[in-house]
Amino acid sequence: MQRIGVFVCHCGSNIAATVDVSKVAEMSLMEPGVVHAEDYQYMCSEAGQAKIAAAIKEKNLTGIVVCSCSPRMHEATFRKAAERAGLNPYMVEIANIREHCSWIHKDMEEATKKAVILMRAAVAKVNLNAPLQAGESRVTKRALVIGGGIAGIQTALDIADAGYEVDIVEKTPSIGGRMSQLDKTFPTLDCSACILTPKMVEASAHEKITIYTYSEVEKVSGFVGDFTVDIRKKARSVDMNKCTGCGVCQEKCPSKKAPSEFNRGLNTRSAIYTPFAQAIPNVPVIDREACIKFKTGKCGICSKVCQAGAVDYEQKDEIISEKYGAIVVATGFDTINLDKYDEYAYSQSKDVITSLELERVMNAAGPTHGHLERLSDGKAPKEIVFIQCVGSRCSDDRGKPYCSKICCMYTAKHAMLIRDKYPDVNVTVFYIDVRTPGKNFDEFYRRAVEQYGVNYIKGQVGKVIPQPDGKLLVQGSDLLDNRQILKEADMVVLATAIEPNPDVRKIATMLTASIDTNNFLTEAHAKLRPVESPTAGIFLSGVCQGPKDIPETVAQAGAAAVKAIGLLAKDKLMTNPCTAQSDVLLCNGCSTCENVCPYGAITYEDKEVNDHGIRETRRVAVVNNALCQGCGACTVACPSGAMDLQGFSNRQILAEVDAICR
Amino acid sequence: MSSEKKQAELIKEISGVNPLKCMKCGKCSASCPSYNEMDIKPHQFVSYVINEDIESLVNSKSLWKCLSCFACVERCPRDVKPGKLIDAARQVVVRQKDQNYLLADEIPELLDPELPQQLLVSAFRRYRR
Amino acid sequence: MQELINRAKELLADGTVARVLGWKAGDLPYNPEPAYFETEEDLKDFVYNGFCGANLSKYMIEASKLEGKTMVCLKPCDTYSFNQLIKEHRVDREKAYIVGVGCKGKLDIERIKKQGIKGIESIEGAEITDEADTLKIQTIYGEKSISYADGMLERCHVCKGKDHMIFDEQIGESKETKDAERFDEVAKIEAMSPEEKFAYFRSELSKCIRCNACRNACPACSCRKCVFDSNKFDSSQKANVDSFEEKMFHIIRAFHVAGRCTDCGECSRVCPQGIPLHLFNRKFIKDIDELYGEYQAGADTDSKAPLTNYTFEDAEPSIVGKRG
Amino acid sequence: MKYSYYPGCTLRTKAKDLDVYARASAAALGIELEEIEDWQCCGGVYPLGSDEIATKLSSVRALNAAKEKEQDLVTMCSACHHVIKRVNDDMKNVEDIRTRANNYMELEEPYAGETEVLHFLEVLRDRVGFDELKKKVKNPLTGKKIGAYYGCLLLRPSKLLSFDDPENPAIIEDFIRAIGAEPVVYPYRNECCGGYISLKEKDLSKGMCEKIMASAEGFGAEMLTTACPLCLYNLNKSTGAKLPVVYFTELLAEALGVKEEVKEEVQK
Amino acid sequence: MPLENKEFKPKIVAFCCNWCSYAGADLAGSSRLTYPADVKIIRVPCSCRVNPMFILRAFEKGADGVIMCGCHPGDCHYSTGNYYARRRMTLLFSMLDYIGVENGRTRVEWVSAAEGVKFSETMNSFVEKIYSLGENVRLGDLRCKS
Repeated sequence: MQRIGVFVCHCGSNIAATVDVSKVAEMSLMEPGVVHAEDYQYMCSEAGQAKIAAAIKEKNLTGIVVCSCSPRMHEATFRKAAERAGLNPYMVEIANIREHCSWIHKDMEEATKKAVILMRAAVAKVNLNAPLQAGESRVTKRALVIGGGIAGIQTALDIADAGYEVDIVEKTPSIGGRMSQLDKTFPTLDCSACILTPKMVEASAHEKITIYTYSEVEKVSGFVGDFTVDIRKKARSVDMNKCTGCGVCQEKCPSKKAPSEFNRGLNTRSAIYTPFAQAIPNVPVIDREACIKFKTGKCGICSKVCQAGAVDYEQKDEIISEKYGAIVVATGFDTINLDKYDEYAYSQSKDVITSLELERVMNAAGPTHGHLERLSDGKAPKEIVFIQCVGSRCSDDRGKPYCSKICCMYTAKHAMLIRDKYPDVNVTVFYIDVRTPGKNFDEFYRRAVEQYGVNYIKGQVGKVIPQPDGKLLVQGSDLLDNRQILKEADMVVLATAIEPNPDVRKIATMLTASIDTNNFLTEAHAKLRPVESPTAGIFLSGVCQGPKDIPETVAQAGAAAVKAIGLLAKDKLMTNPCTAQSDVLLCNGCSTCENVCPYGAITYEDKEVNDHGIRETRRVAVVNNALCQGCGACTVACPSGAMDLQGFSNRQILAEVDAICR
Repeated sequence: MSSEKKQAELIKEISGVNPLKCMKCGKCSASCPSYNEMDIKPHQFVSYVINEDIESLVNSKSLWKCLSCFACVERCPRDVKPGKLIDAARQVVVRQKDQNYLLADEIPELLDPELPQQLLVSAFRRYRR
Repeated sequence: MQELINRAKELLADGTVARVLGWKAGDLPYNPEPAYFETEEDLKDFVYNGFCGANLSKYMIEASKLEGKTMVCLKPCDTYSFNQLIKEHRVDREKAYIVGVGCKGKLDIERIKKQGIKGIESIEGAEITDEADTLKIQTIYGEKSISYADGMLERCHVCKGKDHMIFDEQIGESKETKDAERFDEVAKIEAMSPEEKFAYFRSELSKCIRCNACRNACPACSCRKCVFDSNKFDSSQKANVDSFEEKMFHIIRAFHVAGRCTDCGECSRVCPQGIPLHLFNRKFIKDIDELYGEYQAGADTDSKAPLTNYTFEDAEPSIVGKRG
Repeated sequence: MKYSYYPGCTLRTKAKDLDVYARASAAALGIELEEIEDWQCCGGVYPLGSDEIATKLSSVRALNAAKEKEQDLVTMCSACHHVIKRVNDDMKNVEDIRTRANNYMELEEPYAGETEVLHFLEVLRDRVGFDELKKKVKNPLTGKKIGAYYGCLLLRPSKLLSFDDPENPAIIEDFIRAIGAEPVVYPYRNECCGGYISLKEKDLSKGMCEKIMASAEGFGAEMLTTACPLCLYNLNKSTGAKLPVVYFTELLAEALGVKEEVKEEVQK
Repeated sequence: MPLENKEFKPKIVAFCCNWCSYAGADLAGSSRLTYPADVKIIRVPCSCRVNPMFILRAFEKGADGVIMCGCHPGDCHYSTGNYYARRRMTLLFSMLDYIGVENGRTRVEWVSAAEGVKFSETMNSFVEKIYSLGENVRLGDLRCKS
């Protein structure tokens, strides 16, 4: 028989306001095995933990139940407290009477009743708990960063500077990401390339960093400290070691009609290409879909003009398999597809563009060489309208329910840059709210209004109406003046919502990292563990976790790096002892459990058994506790009940069921 | 429940609209082809219902200027459907006794030889009990 | 039958097998029972006729532990079970010499008795060599005759086929017996209203006496120790304490053999209370076929079983309500 | 191809041309349109209150008639299409309306939105196929610059009608191309003409129509085509037929070479 | 909630996966999204840990409804657990339906850690369903209570 102590937390008034905590403590004394019960203001506090320790010692407790917040919050805290008092940490169970009770129920009587039942279930379970010992597993001292934008580069640099090996996997031919496409950055208006390129160069030159561009993560197995990842290095068709980056191949390539990804399809590039001048590595790839040689077998000009003999049409995809201790996801974002927003005439007029396209238009390396002009006729615009919140803050399935966060600031930036460079161009911004929290942000926006005379109108645009003469009639609301506005413009710029890179779904599935309804990766805790995934060993960097601007991204990238370093710095990790175990006498040796184990943790051995006096050799299941992660799939697959899960045993769960249904 | 509150609830029920979803972006008013004819603008309908000022709403000219073209419904980013609120408010009016907006004796003068039946039929449904 | 005995003698004589697993006559003309024969002498008691319905595959679990090979007589449907047991590592293929015996349908004495035939003294027409057309039955009330098909077990009317899935040699001819659709009975129940379904199963299951005959006969139900006998689920035998457990027993038993049950029909054949237990197993088979693609347990020894397999597009559990 | 057909009130009187040309074209394309027996007027506008049942019943009757024949239901008039399609959606997805409507109807088997409602344009696009249609054209209307006028009823609310992109539709343009003419895309083609209020607010709807006409003309349209009798009337009436407005079925009949055969019937 | 059922307080057991729906329930809690107190949650490491025995046992002991929540297909923390759970529960529910137990008493929902709203909505609708079905007489009958 266990000697159980029950500790009921008030959590200030969080629990005590709706649950009669002393009643819960009192009722617990009627449960089998309970020899001690008390309630206290804050069980998780130093004083609360001391109370638990004292009771364990004084009353010789063999198990404790803490009725408090979610075990996801403080299970570890109470386990440690118990351990310090000499109790096996796995003799602790939590009854979640805050998130699952006091916070969602209003009626005190009802909530108290429920809390008592939750307490009973936990007591019933702990009655069947057994002490467990955590095992150890090794840590591979190498990190993987998925995505080579500013988030991935910064994370990799920080980890590498701490002395650990880092690999960056980047899908496109060059690192640099979205930031490389930007012309200027807010709120200081530095040139984006000028601050990004040194970082790119630093990463590529760092002796601890290996960069795999034009590569994708193909398969992930293992667990925290010991992941095995297959990386597909796509055939570049150019030998990285031989190429000198002279660029002649790109000049001579006769196929020049592929849309340039870097310039958002606003102009074209050659079939053999580096995405942009400062690309790292400065080695082109052949776009096999566009290449004449690959399509028809004829051509081969690039190979002929390459003095280094680097062009290799026979090159094949290569799979690299590498082990990592930690993985950082930094897959970034894209703008949403605007097909469902045709009221803005994006698909009908070349002069309606997205803000990211405007970045390219304003950039000296862009399709217009930095001249602000209409893409339809090359004429200089006189009147530009910006529309905010295109697809953001939208509760239907056309757009995204969240605020994209960066648009208010970059629109102010664009407006300011245009007014600065082309003072005779009128700029109007239609906004719903201007959101500029951040250091020097609101000042920046006010400068756009006060110093540069940008015309901000509160109200959304209903329709952009292309006119026969090529102008665009913008029909919008002015909610403050209560009038409908018809404004003739030469160009319309849409502050298009951003969304996580669509590839992140696939990657999250491989990593078994959870993802929210908007495809942003979920944090382990929204406030307290914002750069960690709930899946151990997976860290989050940049917009893959939620919309953010460059300074925030860089800050988060550093934070993710620190978390990864904290993991890599350990030699050994404690493993979860809640693993499966097979009862040798009940095992049929049927292999069903082996078939459902996702970790290959179950093997079969011929073992000598003594079954009530009968000695025989039997084929029985053996669980490798280092590999088992404790999902329990095998326990249900096993018809005889031989396979059970420690910490969540059949009898423990049934005891909870019984306690709840009592 | 006050009668104003009751009517506000009725409008919400008939229209199936939750006015609290509105974020006041003004896209409805930006889309409305009848905007200039309206005294209460489409985006304001929502606050009249929230503030339970149904009296002003049902006496508003806007009720009869709305084309029911659903441009606002289609484009509303918050699924508020101001057009449906207006339809519902109009229903609240015509469901009351002697509140038909279209009177039987004014019909002959409105007719012309090419007028399609459906205009008359729909007007009856829109304007009369 | 003589052909079987001759072959058994040869195999024992040349040392290919150490024993023969077959049948010997029982105390009544219609209840032969499984038996081991180790010498030529023993074989004089060997019988094989239409009443030899038992599925001998399960006996091979124990026989696999014995020294030397065992010759075992398996009907076509028994070979599915044998395959399934190979797949689950419960029998040793090397320890078995499988004689695939032809099948003309197996007889159900309960069914014969139900046709008013009582006081049976002897039965003619049930030998494996017979045409399996008519049964002539001598009773204390005189001779009666019924068609062979009318005396057959339910499972033979929905026979999976007369091919042996695994064998070392084949003896005897088979005759097609299938004249009904396997899932018709299940479909009939599915079409009932919830009230009717419930009433039907309540009346059937209330007959259960928890004698465990079904469990003992079932080749899939071969756990060393049944969960209902162990303390792993706090569910060890509590007969007559809680009648829900009996219902739970049959649902869980069916669930535990789902995807493994070959539909051999032994459960219903051996039930002393005449409960159509195969309707549970067959329901799972029907669901599996419809939801996850046709699957016949025991047709091979290496395919993935439906409950240890999945696809991304699998039906959601809510389909149960939607199918109506 | 056999369909149940719901013509609607106006097609029997003021919009005979929409109906007659449609039937003639359908016959030429091998499509059988079986008119539903004893159909009743749909009411011309979708009931304004989500709590109304009686006003939806005529649509339910038509839908159920098609269901009993196991046919899809084809509509010709935009307003009928709009009303019937939305009522069908109610019957399919709104439990309360379905239950109440079925209680009124007392059908042998309750109706639950089983019928598929197709506008004739959708039949041409999805069942015949515009490529097939093109092959059957005898008199291509080569050189004609035609603006499609969609109006509001066919497109919105797009989630329920799922007819085409509500902001940038293409079905009538594709149709115009299939019959050999040149479509003119202009931004006001999905803006409302104010048809519903043209009885009482003539000036307002006039303003709308003028905008539409001017935009179409500006982009080079020589004529407009529509599927809606209300729009046709309103555009003609309010702008004094600045550009001719015809039903799409008339163009279709002309292209298929069957217009002359039935011309008399229209003028009767 | 139907008023005529005021007397009836159902017992509802929810098996929730530690990685998704349990956290979803936590999020519902911290967002103060209410659902009836009749729901009691049992934490399991994965939906694939839920044995049909647990569900039948709950019914045996008097539960009126049992719901299981797991990660969305494709998002299982252990890669594949919810796929097995999905097949198991589909077959089990089908069997219960087959023996005449009201289908509405069992449910599976996929609720992620981020879906606090969905968690609360799911529980509200499930509880409402159980209220409409009333006391679990049929399985109660199996228990020979009546």
